[in-house]
Amino acid sequence: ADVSACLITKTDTNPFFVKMKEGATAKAKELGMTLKAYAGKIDGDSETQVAAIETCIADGAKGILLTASDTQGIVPVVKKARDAGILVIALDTPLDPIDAADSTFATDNFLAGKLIGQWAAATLGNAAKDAKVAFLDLTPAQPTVGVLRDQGFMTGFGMDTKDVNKIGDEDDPRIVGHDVTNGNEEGGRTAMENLLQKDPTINVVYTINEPAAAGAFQSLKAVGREKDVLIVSVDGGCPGVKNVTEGVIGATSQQYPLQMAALGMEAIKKFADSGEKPKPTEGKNFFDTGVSLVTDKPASGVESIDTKAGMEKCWG
Amino acid sequence: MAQEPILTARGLVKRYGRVTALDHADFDLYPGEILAVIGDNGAGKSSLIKAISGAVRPDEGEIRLEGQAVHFRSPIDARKAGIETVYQNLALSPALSIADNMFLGREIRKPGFMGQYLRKLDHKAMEKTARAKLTELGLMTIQNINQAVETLSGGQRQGVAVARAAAFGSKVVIMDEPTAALGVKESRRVLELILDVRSRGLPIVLISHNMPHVFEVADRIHIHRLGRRLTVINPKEYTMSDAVAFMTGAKAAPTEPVAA
Amino acid sequence: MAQEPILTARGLVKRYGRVTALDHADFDLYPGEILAVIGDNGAGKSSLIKAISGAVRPDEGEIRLEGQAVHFRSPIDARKAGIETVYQNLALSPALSIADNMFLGREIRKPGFMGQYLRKLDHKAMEKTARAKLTELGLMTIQNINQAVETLSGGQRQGVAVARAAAFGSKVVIMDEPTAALGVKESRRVLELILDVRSRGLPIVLISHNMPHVFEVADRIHIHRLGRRLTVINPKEYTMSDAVAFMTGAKAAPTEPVAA
Amino acid sequence: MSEPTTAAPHHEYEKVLKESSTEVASFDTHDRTALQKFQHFLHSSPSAVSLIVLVLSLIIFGAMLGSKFFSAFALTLILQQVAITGIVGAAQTLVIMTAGIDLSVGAIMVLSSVVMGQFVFRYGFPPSIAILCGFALGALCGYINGVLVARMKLPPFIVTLGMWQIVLATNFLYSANETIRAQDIEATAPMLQFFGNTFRFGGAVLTYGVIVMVLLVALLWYVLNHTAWGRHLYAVGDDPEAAQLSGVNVKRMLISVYVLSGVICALAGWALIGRLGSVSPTAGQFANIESITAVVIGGISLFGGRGSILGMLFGALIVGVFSLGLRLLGTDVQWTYLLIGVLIIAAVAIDQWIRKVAG
Amino acid sequence: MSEPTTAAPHHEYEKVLKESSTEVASFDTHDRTALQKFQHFLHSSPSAVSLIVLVLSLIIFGAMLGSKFFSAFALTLILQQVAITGIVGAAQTLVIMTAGIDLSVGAIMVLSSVVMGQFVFRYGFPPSIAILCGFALGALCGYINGVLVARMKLPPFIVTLGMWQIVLATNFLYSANETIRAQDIEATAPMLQFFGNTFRFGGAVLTYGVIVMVLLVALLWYVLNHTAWGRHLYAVGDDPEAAQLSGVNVKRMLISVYVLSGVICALAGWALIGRLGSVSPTAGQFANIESITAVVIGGISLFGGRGSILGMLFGALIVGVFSLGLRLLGTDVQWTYLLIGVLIIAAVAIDQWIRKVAG
Ligand SMILES: Nc1ncnc2c1ncn2[C@@H]1O[C@H](COP(=O)(O)OP(=O)(O)OP(=O)(O)O)[C@@H](O)[C@H]1O
Ligand SMILES: Nc1ncnc2c1ncn2[C@@H]1O[C@H](COP(=O)(O)OP(=O)(O)OP(=O)(O)O)[C@@H](O)[C@H]1O
Ligand SMILES: [Mg+2]
Ligand SMILES: [Mg+2]
Repeated sequence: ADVSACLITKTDTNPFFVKMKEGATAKAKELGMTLKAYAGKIDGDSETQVAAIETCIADGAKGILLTASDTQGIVPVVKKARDAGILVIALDTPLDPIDAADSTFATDNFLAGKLIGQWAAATLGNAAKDAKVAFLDLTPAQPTVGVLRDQGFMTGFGMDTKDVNKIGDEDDPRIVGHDVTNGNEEGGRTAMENLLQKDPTINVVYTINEPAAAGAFQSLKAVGREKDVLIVSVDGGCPGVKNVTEGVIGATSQQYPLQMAALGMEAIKKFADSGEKPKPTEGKNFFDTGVSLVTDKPASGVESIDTKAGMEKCWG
Repeated sequence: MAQEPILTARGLVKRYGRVTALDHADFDLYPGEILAVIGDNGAGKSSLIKAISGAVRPDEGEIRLEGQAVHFRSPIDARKAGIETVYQNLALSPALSIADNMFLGREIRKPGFMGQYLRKLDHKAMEKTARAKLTELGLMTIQNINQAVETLSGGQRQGVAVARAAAFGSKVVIMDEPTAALGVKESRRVLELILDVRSRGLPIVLISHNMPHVFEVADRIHIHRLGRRLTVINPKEYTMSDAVAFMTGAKAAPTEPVAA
Repeated sequence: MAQEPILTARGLVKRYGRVTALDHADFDLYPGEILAVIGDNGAGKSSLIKAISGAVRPDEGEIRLEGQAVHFRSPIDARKAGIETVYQNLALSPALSIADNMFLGREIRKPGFMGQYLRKLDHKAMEKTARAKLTELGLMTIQNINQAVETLSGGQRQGVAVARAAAFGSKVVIMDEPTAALGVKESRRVLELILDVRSRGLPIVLISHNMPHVFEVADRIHIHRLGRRLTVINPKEYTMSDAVAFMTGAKAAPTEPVAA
Repeated sequence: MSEPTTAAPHHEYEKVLKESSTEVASFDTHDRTALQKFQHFLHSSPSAVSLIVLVLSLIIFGAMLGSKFFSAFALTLILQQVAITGIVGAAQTLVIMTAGIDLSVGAIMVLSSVVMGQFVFRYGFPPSIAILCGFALGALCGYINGVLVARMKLPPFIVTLGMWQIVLATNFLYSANETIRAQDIEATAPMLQFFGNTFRFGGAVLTYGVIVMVLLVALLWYVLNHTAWGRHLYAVGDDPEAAQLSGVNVKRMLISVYVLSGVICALAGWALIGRLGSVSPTAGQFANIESITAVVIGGISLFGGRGSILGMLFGALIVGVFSLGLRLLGTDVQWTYLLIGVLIIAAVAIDQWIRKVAG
Repeated sequence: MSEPTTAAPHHEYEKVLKESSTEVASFDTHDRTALQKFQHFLHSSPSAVSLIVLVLSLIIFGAMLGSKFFSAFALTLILQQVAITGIVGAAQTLVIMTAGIDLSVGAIMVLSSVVMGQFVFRYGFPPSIAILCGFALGALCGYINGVLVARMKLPPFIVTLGMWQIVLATNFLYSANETIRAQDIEATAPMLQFFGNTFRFGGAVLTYGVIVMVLLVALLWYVLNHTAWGRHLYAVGDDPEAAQLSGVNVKRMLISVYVLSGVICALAGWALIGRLGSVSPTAGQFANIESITAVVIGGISLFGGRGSILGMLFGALIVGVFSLGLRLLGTDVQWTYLLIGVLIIAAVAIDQWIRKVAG
């Protein structure tokens, strides 16, 4: 009869997840499914996600789309859901281990970081080896997305990441420091101020997402350095892409949450109809929904799209 | 006496949940007199004066001041109408200074621009007046008018509360057991103060359990029992034994309340 | 009299910040007597009995009970030693029942397994005893021993506090102004209770500002002034005027404290 | 000493007292309306209001959602979902009954669970010892709170606010933000997941965590109502000075309450491992708010000395019922938060109204 | 009525009072030690402790970090970073001085800023009107808090806990989580960013936000100390019943305090737009904790009636100095949280100590 699905996101306050929910809702309507959306209270709130999965089991859902806050911690309850015959698809963030979910539709966050790292290095050219880089990360708890993007950037920029699962153990002299932003403007501004005070010669800023980048830009503007610092970011939301157009952000790695959600919904529909589970992308252990670098200043050796194309695919 | 009462209450009722603290209580206060109110614990004496002074709103009944019906919604209204009260628990703010406490709710502002537009208080003027009032009443020697009230002894606090009422009461001064916790010496001072206030022409309502004190200073005695006025007696016509007998129900009271 | 004092204190000192509440105060209580303690407000009477009953720890000085030096660290210690106190502010827990209050800190447990291992209280037994004590003391008619204390009138509360002290005191009973807020009738009851307790052979310390009451019941009167014992007088040898004069410093006191 | 006969009253007037009437003030005797009787009932049984709200909300959601909600499975699911809140709420109840508040419960819970996990996986302790260490840690944190509150007389709000930050920071520094995976725990130290075990009858699924929560609340109910310690706790919350003077060792009581609170938080930490399977240093961030919400909706006074621990349990269940019910209805999560906010205010407003009217 | 002459005392013994001594209890007159004098000074000036801590921490970090920290630029940067906390802290101070607490300050701030932004961008209001609407909203939220606290006599903690959830949920539902970009605001409604404007002299950079914070605190200091309203606020916090009986309209005072708190939160919301450039519904999540922390470290009593608003400002600055200093030292953020936790407890412990010793 009626196919019902659940979408569980980390929060319902981050535009990224809001768009994901919109995409899923639109697709559900198109396919005639019912969709219930849940979210944690803040990033890192795993218990609410556990409760949400349990609710989906009680609700008799056919499938769950999940962006996990705690990729390891959530595994037992995901297993419970799968045991109850529910298709669990990890969206955006792979579980740990990745095969804990039936399937994963995700951006390669490491690649997203790597792309902006490469672009920044290529844009600076020779100056890259004397660059002063500031890292504006997510939260003190170092969630996996944050780690992947951060360490991806370092890899792309040509820094030694040491333990690739840990932020802050590097000793590359070009790293001015890491600070946390909570992924919003407020945190971005304060973190940027702190790092600028630590070293006023910063000329590259890695940011976890575009709101943090916007905050960092305000801070640079306040000291009159908005023109000579390169800000790179990840997300590809419409305000973010607009900021790339206007030169606030140099380049951003665009993800496709709407697509992730839509693909996920289709997979659930298919599973409900035929019992068939989605297959991962060739050569990867997850279904890659793709990431593209958006910039108006393409750098050689790094594939990118311009902001016009970016605006067409942006999500909020 | 042909004089009209300055303050009257008729048929006051106040219920607290299942307790009826006032049960159609009447009350009359004549100009220039000291009216004592006596009664057992829980008879409703404090409730009566709280109703009269606006601290609680009676459920029924009416209050008249100088013949005009009044409806006090708070002690502020009563104070504006000239009724000053010393409550059983004193009602002082411990952390504020003596001067602040005396002028609470009737602060003096600076003259001119500062006072009118910036509403700046005239601390100096208030301190001066407070010191003058305390000295005038000869009540006690307080070194520093800016001392916080919490640093004063019980007797000194009682003094401040009484002085405040005596200084600002323009029509009626009410005192609820002003000497309950006081020593012999301190009690005597308060009694003298009460007589002092009367000699300035103000009528006073005095609640007390101390019969000798009551018979010493009162012009009339209002006997309260089971939430209502039982009778009013003239202390010159009855003995303390009579009063206590009426108050505790040991003897039937004279039915007709006597006038002052 | 050749008897040894049951409770003595020597050289008690207690300072509160810059105030010296007790300034080398002495104290003696003899078996079976009613000892009244009188003094001005702030003379240090409450501080004295708090020191004796373990409610505050004196900075200096020593206390002896039946000749043994004692160091009470809390009222619990004093109670264990047989000293029961009615404090000026009663010290009852409003939300607990009368029975709970009477047995606070000395609850009765059920016999057998439940009581010993599960530490279950014997509510029945406590209620029974509480009712018996209140009735025995003929103090008042309380309908329901499980009533919360906050629902009682001031006089009833005072009764519960006094009954508790009278019921459990095995060596000494101390009462700090037990009649301050009470009416004529209620005060009389408390005085009768005090005499009652003495007739059971227990000595009592009574703090009061009411001279007639003091002279009525006391065997000896301890006069406290400026933080120390001024003198001890026999009420049969001195008049109230003398006592008040000593207490307020109007007359020099007899230098040698009289024995009981 | 001369034994005097009963002394004569000094004042002549006191002689008349013998004849004094024994009448007492008359109360209104008019029959009470049904509403007033109901109010009186509510007033005399502090957890009745929350129980009624709980039953009503069960009925309403049951009517709206049918068997999806009103099934053994869904109802026991609610129990599972509130188990942690219920256990932490029990700790919070004890502290709030002493007129305090414990903002550090969530942090202590998480740090205890991290210690239990890391002591096994980092240092290779046997699980039973590691669990004991977790409990010891909870007790220690509680002890520090207790000493600061009882001996140094600092306000509980501030002490536990500071403690919260300290413990949480310690948690992140110590754990290095590392989650211990469920699979590893299952393989090495299944004892840590003890409270995750379930037994079922029919559709009902009860975890050991649920059982321990119910047992804990029952035990504390017994202790609060039938032991001296419990009566003393009420007395301390009611008026600490009066309690001290009438023979309660207030400092020791307060310290014991905070220590017990810490121990219960450690228990919650253990149960948390059972619920999540894994040990996650980021868990339990809302345990403070949730436990306080449960206590408040359960009708326990923040001023101390009043209320029943059963009310807390009902309060937690009410939140659980609303959360699950609204989720199953598919409303936006934010509406749930909004409703719980309204519920909190409504709960105290009703409580206040009952107190006022029933007097 | 017969005017009686001064009545004679009934009791014989009262006649002796005329001769009674006027001696007063002797105080210890031994010279006070320097430490005691210092304690007395601290006791008589409530914000002195926090000022001293502030200066000390400036000196220590300055010594460790040199000109990186001890420059006009860095010091004014701290001011910029604490501007929002300082403004919200002013609101919190007023509420806490009435012995309340306002957990909804952060939520009201954010919702106000969202309303200011959305009214321009969604409905096309002129910025000035939109800002007025934001202020009106802040006042409304404060008014609801105030009515619930003052008229329904509900505990402030619970009222504002509920309000917090309600306002925050409303914020997310209304804003649909959409950020308004700084560039758009700059183009359409630069007035919203008013408080982001700066002026500089030398290395020092002051935003209008910093200026308004300082002016606000100065204004409130004047109001609290030199107007009747301020004295009444202290009286209400001290003992509301006594204040009521001695002529303060306590309900009106409480409502006015909560309304003012709401209005100040709206001001903070406006200043927040200035600081962030953009309007972000996810901002201000820590404003509650931060403002309470500033108040507590500033030596303002949670029991009401005591403390100075200047202390709050120093408290906020202390947190700012520590945060920046520790960041510049390169320590893990968690150490900052840990230290602030310790600082909170230490602040009240010192306060308690001073009170105890200075008596
Ligand atoms: N706020 C209140 N709530 C409930 N009951 C109250 C309240 N105030 C007074 N009562 C009750 O009303 C009755 C009358 O109290 P009231 O204080 O007027 O007596 P009183 O004559 O002043 O006694 P006392 O001589 O002890 O001061 C008492 O039974 C008292 O318990
Ligand atoms: N806890 C305290 N803190 C500070 N000062 C105190 C404290 N307790 C008592 N004092 C001071 O000690 C002195 C003696 O107080 P105490 O209560 O012993 O007097 P008292 O003789 O019982 O007076 P009263 O007859 O008014 O009850 C007073 O000056 C009082 O202000
Ligand atoms: Mg009274
Ligand atoms: Mg005393």
